Amino acid sequence: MELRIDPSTVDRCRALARAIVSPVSDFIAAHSTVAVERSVLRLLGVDGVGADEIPVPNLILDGLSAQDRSRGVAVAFGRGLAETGLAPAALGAAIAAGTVRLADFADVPEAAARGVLAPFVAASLARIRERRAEREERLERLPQLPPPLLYVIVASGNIYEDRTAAVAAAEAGAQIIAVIRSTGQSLLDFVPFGPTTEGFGGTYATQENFRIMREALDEAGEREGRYIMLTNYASGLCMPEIATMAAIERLDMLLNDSMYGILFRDINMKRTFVDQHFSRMLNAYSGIIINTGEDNYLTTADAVEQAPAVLASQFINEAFAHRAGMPDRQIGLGDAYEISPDLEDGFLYQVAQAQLTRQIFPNAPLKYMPPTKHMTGDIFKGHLIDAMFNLTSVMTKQTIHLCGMLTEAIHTPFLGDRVLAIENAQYVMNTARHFGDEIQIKPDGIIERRAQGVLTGCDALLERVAEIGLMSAIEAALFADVKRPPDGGRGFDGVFERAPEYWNPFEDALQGATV
Amino acid sequence: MELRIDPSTVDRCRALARAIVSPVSDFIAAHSTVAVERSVLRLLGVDGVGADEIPVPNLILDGLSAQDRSRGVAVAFGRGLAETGLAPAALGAAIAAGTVRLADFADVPEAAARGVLAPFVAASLARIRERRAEREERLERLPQLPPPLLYVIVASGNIYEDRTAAVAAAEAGAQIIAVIRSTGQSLLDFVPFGPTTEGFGGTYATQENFRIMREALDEAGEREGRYIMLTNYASGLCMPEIATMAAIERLDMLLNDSMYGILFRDINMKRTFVDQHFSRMLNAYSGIIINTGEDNYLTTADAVEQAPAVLASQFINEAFAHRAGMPDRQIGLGDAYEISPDLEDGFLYQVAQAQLTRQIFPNAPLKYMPPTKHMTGDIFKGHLIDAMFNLTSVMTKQTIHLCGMLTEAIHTPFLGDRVLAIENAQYVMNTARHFGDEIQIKPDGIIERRAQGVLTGCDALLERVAEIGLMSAIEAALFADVKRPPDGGRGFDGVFERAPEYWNPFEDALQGATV
Amino acid sequence: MSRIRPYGDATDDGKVQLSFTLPVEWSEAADEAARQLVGKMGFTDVQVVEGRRIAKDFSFFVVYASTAQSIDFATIKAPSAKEHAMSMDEVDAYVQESLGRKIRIAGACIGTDAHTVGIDAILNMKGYKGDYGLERYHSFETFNLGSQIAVEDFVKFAKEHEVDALLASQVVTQKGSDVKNFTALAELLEAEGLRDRVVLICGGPRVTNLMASELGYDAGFGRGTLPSEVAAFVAVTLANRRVATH
Amino acid sequence: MSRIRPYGDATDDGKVQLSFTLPVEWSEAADEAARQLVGKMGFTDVQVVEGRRIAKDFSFFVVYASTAQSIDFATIKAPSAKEHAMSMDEVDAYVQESLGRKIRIAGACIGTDAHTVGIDAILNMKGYKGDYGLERYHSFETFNLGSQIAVEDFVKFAKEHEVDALLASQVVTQKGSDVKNFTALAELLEAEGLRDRVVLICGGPRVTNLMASELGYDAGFGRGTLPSEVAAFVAVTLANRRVATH
Ligand code: B12
Ligand code: B12
Ligand SMILES: Cc1ncc(COP(=O)(O)O)c(C=O)c1O
Ligand SMILES: Cc1ncc(COP(=O)(O)O)c(C=O)c1O
Repeated sequence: MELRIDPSTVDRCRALARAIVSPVSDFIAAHSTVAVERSVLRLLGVDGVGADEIPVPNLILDGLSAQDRSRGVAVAFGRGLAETGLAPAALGAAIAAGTVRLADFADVPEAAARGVLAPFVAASLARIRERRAEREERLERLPQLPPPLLYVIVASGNIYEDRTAAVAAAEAGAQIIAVIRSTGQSLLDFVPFGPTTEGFGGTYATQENFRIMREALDEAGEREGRYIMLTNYASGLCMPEIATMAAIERLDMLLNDSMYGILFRDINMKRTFVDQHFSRMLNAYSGIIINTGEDNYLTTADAVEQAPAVLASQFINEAFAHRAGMPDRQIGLGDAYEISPDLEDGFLYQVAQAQLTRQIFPNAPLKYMPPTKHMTGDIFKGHLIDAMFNLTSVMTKQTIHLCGMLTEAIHTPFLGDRVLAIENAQYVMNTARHFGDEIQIKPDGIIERRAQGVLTGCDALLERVAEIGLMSAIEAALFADVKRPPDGGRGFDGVFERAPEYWNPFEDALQGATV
Repeated sequence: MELRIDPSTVDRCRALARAIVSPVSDFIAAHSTVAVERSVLRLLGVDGVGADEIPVPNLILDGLSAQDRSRGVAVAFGRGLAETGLAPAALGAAIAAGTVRLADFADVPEAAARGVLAPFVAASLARIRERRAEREERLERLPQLPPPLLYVIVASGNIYEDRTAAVAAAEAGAQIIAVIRSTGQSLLDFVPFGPTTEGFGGTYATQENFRIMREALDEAGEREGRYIMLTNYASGLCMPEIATMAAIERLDMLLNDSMYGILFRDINMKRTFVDQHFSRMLNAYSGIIINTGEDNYLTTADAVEQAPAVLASQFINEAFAHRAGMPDRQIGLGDAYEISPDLEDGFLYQVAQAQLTRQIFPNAPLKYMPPTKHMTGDIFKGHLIDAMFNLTSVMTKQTIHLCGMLTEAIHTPFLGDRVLAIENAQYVMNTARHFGDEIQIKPDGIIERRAQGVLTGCDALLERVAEIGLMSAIEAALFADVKRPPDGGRGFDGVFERAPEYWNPFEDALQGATV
Repeated sequence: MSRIRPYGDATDDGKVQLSFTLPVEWSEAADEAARQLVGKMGFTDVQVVEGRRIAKDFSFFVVYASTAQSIDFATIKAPSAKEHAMSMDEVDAYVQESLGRKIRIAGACIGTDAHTVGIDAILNMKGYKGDYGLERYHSFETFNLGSQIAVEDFVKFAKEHEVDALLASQVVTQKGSDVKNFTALAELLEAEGLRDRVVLICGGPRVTNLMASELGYDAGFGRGTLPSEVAAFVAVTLANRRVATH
Repeated sequence: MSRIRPYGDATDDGKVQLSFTLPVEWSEAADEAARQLVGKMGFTDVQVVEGRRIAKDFSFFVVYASTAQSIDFATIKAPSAKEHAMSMDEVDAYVQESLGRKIRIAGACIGTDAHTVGIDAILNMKGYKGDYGLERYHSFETFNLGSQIAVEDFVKFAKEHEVDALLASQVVTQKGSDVKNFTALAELLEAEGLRDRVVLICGGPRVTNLMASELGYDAGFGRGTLPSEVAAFVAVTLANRRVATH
């Protein structure tokens, strides 16, 4: 199956996306955020919470002067290490306990700070490389089934029930487990701590939850003879911190979109741009596949109309990811099956879009999201819409396949719902395994013309964005009909200009690192 | 979508089928059966039951001497009419009541008998033509939706509940309603009488039930602005009688297979061949579309292996139907979606078979039967298998589409099941309406090679059958692995040789009749 | 006869389909446990038509059974909030006539709920399923506060802008968060003495008008609501109250 | 803890999915009727997630609710007839050893049931899902009587051919016809004094071993039965009875 699309239009779109991202990258290079700095601390080994359950990295950042902050937390913290002789974790605890104040070490020479940090930085990176090697070893030993990789979510709000659900799903055939975050975690400017037993609509992304789940899935993987991947959400106010935790706990994927927070969570755009960049550098290094969030365009507006915006966003996400050093094989661009089930030939449009994405991004592990918006309490009909989605996915060779739940409109999935969803995908994908290979698309037919139209629309959109610049384009509501001012939205106060002497030891190490 | 198949093989198969049917036709021309004669009586207007609920036509036939029978019941009955001056219905009643005996009229001249019958025969045929014209008028005024025509069954065992169910289904979108017969009616050598309120696994095919349902569906059709078709089962020991009743009550379709009774109900083959012929002449005249029963090959044996037998049976059914004067547009050849849902690429094989049938019989209103054998108590999975069936049907432009029930393995359908089944078909067929037109099948790929293989297999099978003759072939278990001797099976005692002076006024009239 | 019972394929057969997961490894005993469990729920003629292992220590069942329960349909009270059917133009004319001024209306997703698509469908110009949203009505002045609006902020806004009608949306229902938030809003309005001065409406896919009245709301709108249905209700309710212009 | 309750997404939440049709025209009151009906069935937290008109005077509902019922799994008795797992060769060897002769076995679809595929799957050479049928065993002499065999004819055959084991199949279950036919067979064998001389087995998709024993059968086999499971049961049962060769 192959669509005839104009390669020069594709090239032009890619070039436009690069041009769009370029000035934003300059901005990024000149700024940092509290979340980036907190993740530097976490990388160094700082963890835990202080009074009022405030995480130690937050306490440390909150305690920095604006000037210290603008130089990067590393130097100030390094001074403390050099002076106290404590390990990073202990120093963090001491600061949290109020027994030590970083401000007191302002006089320690910068060189000393840098020197004392070096081994911790090296050890931290070595640890990440180790986790990465561990993943590779396991994948070698416990190979996954061929794609589409069945991906399901757990979201009970209790990590222990989530674990039960995840292990059951793995046994039923799931290859990737996502733990959905508790409602609105992306708006928290800190990462909660410890195991969660009471979340709303999901379970907090915490390092302990990551660990509990990783351990359970490793066991399940050994039992099943297949490595089970674990994923969570980065996008939000804590992208780099979650990327850090994920690297350490060997998550395999992360939701990480360069614009999701801006458009769909009203997070400040500058904050998001800076955060996504550092988080993706970490993701790249830790071998984590990112999943972008283009599905959100489709759930909040008309899916037929939004198709060019989805493609444009994929190009932009790709360009940002390349900037952060990600290879194509780690860039899981998103798409979703959200066209109304009542539209005549809607399936044809879906096939067109899915195949278009597949051809334009041949090496990307595409992430295909299920129908959600048009799902209703009619679980029987819902199961069928999911089946057509499953068929489209196998026909167009999507890589990461989020299984749709027949109860999507009702509740976060029950254990039994998840099994039915997996069985749906298994049945459809097996009975139609090579269908995509065995058919050709009619030249100039409905499907091909739709795909060409989407590409043309994307080209036009990117051209406009390139003209006025990405930040202004977002301000002009060119994406998802949502209007966001450059200095509005949450988390803007956490963005700051880098002082000339700004230093982030991890950024330096990661820049140009190849694994 | 088009398969490349060898037209000369198709032509040869068709010629072989004609050759196979030809000697059987000679046999048919030389014989009659009690069922044929009873239907002559019914056509004349004889109806009702006598003692022990025995239908009057049966009482009359049972009372005939072997000699009288061999001449056809018409003459003996005509003699009675001439002598008593009664109308056929009254004469039948009198015979049933024992007040009149046909044997007493042996001396009435044959010419008198023939003479008195002529107006009744003419009136009977006029009535059938009237019902046919009525159908045409209604179809004109209340056009159906385009095919695949959604067909559902009702089978509560109570004609009044069936009526409720049928009307509800029509409103939900059903275009054809089949009333399933009570268990094993095909083995009864009589047609039950009156409305049924207690059947097993279905509701008896009786003329009163036909009438009740026709009336309800005519009303529903007016309400919906679409003519709703009604269908029932002919095949069995009473094929011609049911064809008669169906003509009179304006059924639109009838299950009528030239070999079903033989293979799947152990009905004597000679009986079946003779019966199917006369019943089909009637069907042809009354504008009734027949539905053949190739699905039965697939439910009782492996569906992948049986594919050539299905095609061979379609060719034979076609040849027999042509012999009975049926135009292609009334020959609803059967096929079914019965390949195991666990088979990799099973969907591709189904598409191959369905498209092959479509191309070989371009003018036949193909009847596509749903998955049944592999349906289980897992209604969720069952609903999906039905969805893939629905997709195959719309892709390959099947005409008569029997909607699969998610509860197939559990019970005869509930009212709600039927609606879910219709909605399944509506959703899938609408979302993928023109998918079949928008794709091409890969030359020499899995699908095309499968179709070619089935055709070759069919050719070989027909060749063997032609060699040894159809009756011997059935005796040698060449069809459905079932072995039936020519003089074995039920209803053989109801087959008899025609005397030289045999006369069937309807046969004469129908022969060569064009409507 | 207004007593009704589920209908499978015959009047009063009481047929119901069930499915559930039991936390036991599958075995014939698990099937039997499912059968007995459904029996304990009061069903008869219990058929475990599917029972199978879905994972270690979990089995899934599909069951058909008959219930002897019935409902006297005549006794069901579920007054509809949708009975004042009017088109946009009719509403505009009606409001002009009966109130002679614009109705001030504010909507929000309250609590932590961020599902704005539903309330937007009611308020935004574009509307829902071809039915224009309240912003397009001449007779309404609308304020769409958006998502995750604390109940306190919503009430404060209502006070400051002297709104006539409040539209609160809740889509997330987990752990009863919808009921909690709706209740908090109603109570705060009461406490602030505002309750009687506004038309208070809730909505969301799990909302029913009955539930709304139990929570002290004037109306509740569920799945598939059209903007004009809400507009008509607000207009008629306000007209009936003949509230003097503030 | 052996008390179990349905599991939705948390231990003991008791979540069950239901669907059914009510014979009323859809309205908000119909949704409410569905809610109350499920409440009367003893469920709590009843959510009518789908309710709609499916035809004149009929509405369809999907409901999620919690049950407070639970089952003490430890008390469930459902002895399996499938515990004597043996392969074909093992059965043959076992029979040779323990009985020293062929077992004579007759199977039939009794009553008006014509669904032979199931009993054929057990008896025919070819077998089921790669497991050979009893005809292929050296240790069995099998008689497959086919479909629609009257109970009287089946018993007569058993007597005349001195069979050791009878396999009765019932696939149609409407109006309890399966139970009726199975019962008739068991009673006739009893009346004829044959019951103790044969191994009496029933099977079909709705059959359970428990139901079989309640009907006075030695075993019952349900959906998915493999021929070797039946063969092993017959062999072991006969060996245990140490019936003298006729
Ligand atoms: C789109 C969507 C999202 C989008 C929302 C985007 C947005 N800006 O609204 C995003 C991706 C952001 C999202 C996030 C989440 N979601 Co969400 N989401 C959905 C989804 C797919 C569709 C909802 C929708 O837009 N429906 C279409 C609208 C038009 O319908 P509606 O809301 O029912 O509105 C109509 C009526 O109800 C009524 N109405 C609604 N409100 C009001 C108010 C008034 C006053 C009136 C008169 C009428 C009215 O009128 C509308 C038109 O008829 C549903 C699943 C589904 N298919 O329903 C899940 C769903 C609602 N989400 C769910 C969850 C759990 C979440 C998250 C918590 C997940 C997580 N852990 O991150 C987050 C939480 C966000 C938050 N803080 O609230 C669950 C809720 C489970 C439950 N019952 O509690 C659902 C059911 C999915 C699931 N099965 O898990 N979600
Ligand atoms: C194929 C089929 C037919 C074929 C049967 C062909 C044949 N020669 O067998 C035909 C088309 C003829 C047919 C006809 C009818 N059928 Co039918 N049929 C089916 C179908 C689709 C599959 C059954 C099957 O073959 N299953 C595969 C076999 C391998 O499974 P199984 O029977 O369960 O057997 C296994 C076990 O149960 C066990 N087993 C079975 N018997 C025995 C016996 C012993 C001793 C042992 C140890 C084990 C054992 O071992 C087997 C292997 O594991 C089912 C629906 C379905 N999907 O189940 C409907 C179904 C069984 N049929 C049904 C009906 C109503 C009929 C008719 C009455 C319809 C009618 N009015 O004409 C007729 C009646 C025929 C009659 N007199 O009995 C209903 C029964 C409803 C009910 N619960 O009462 C069903 C469920 C369909 C439906 N939803 O309406 N049918
Ligand atoms: C890219 C991306 N990140 C994060 C999230 C979820 O984060 P939250 O719901 O916490 O905002 C989503 C949800 O759809 C997403 O698409
Ligand atoms: C062609 C044909 N006729 C008749 C029937 C049913 O008749 P009965 O079940 O009464 O034998 C079928 C059932 O599948 C059939 O395929």
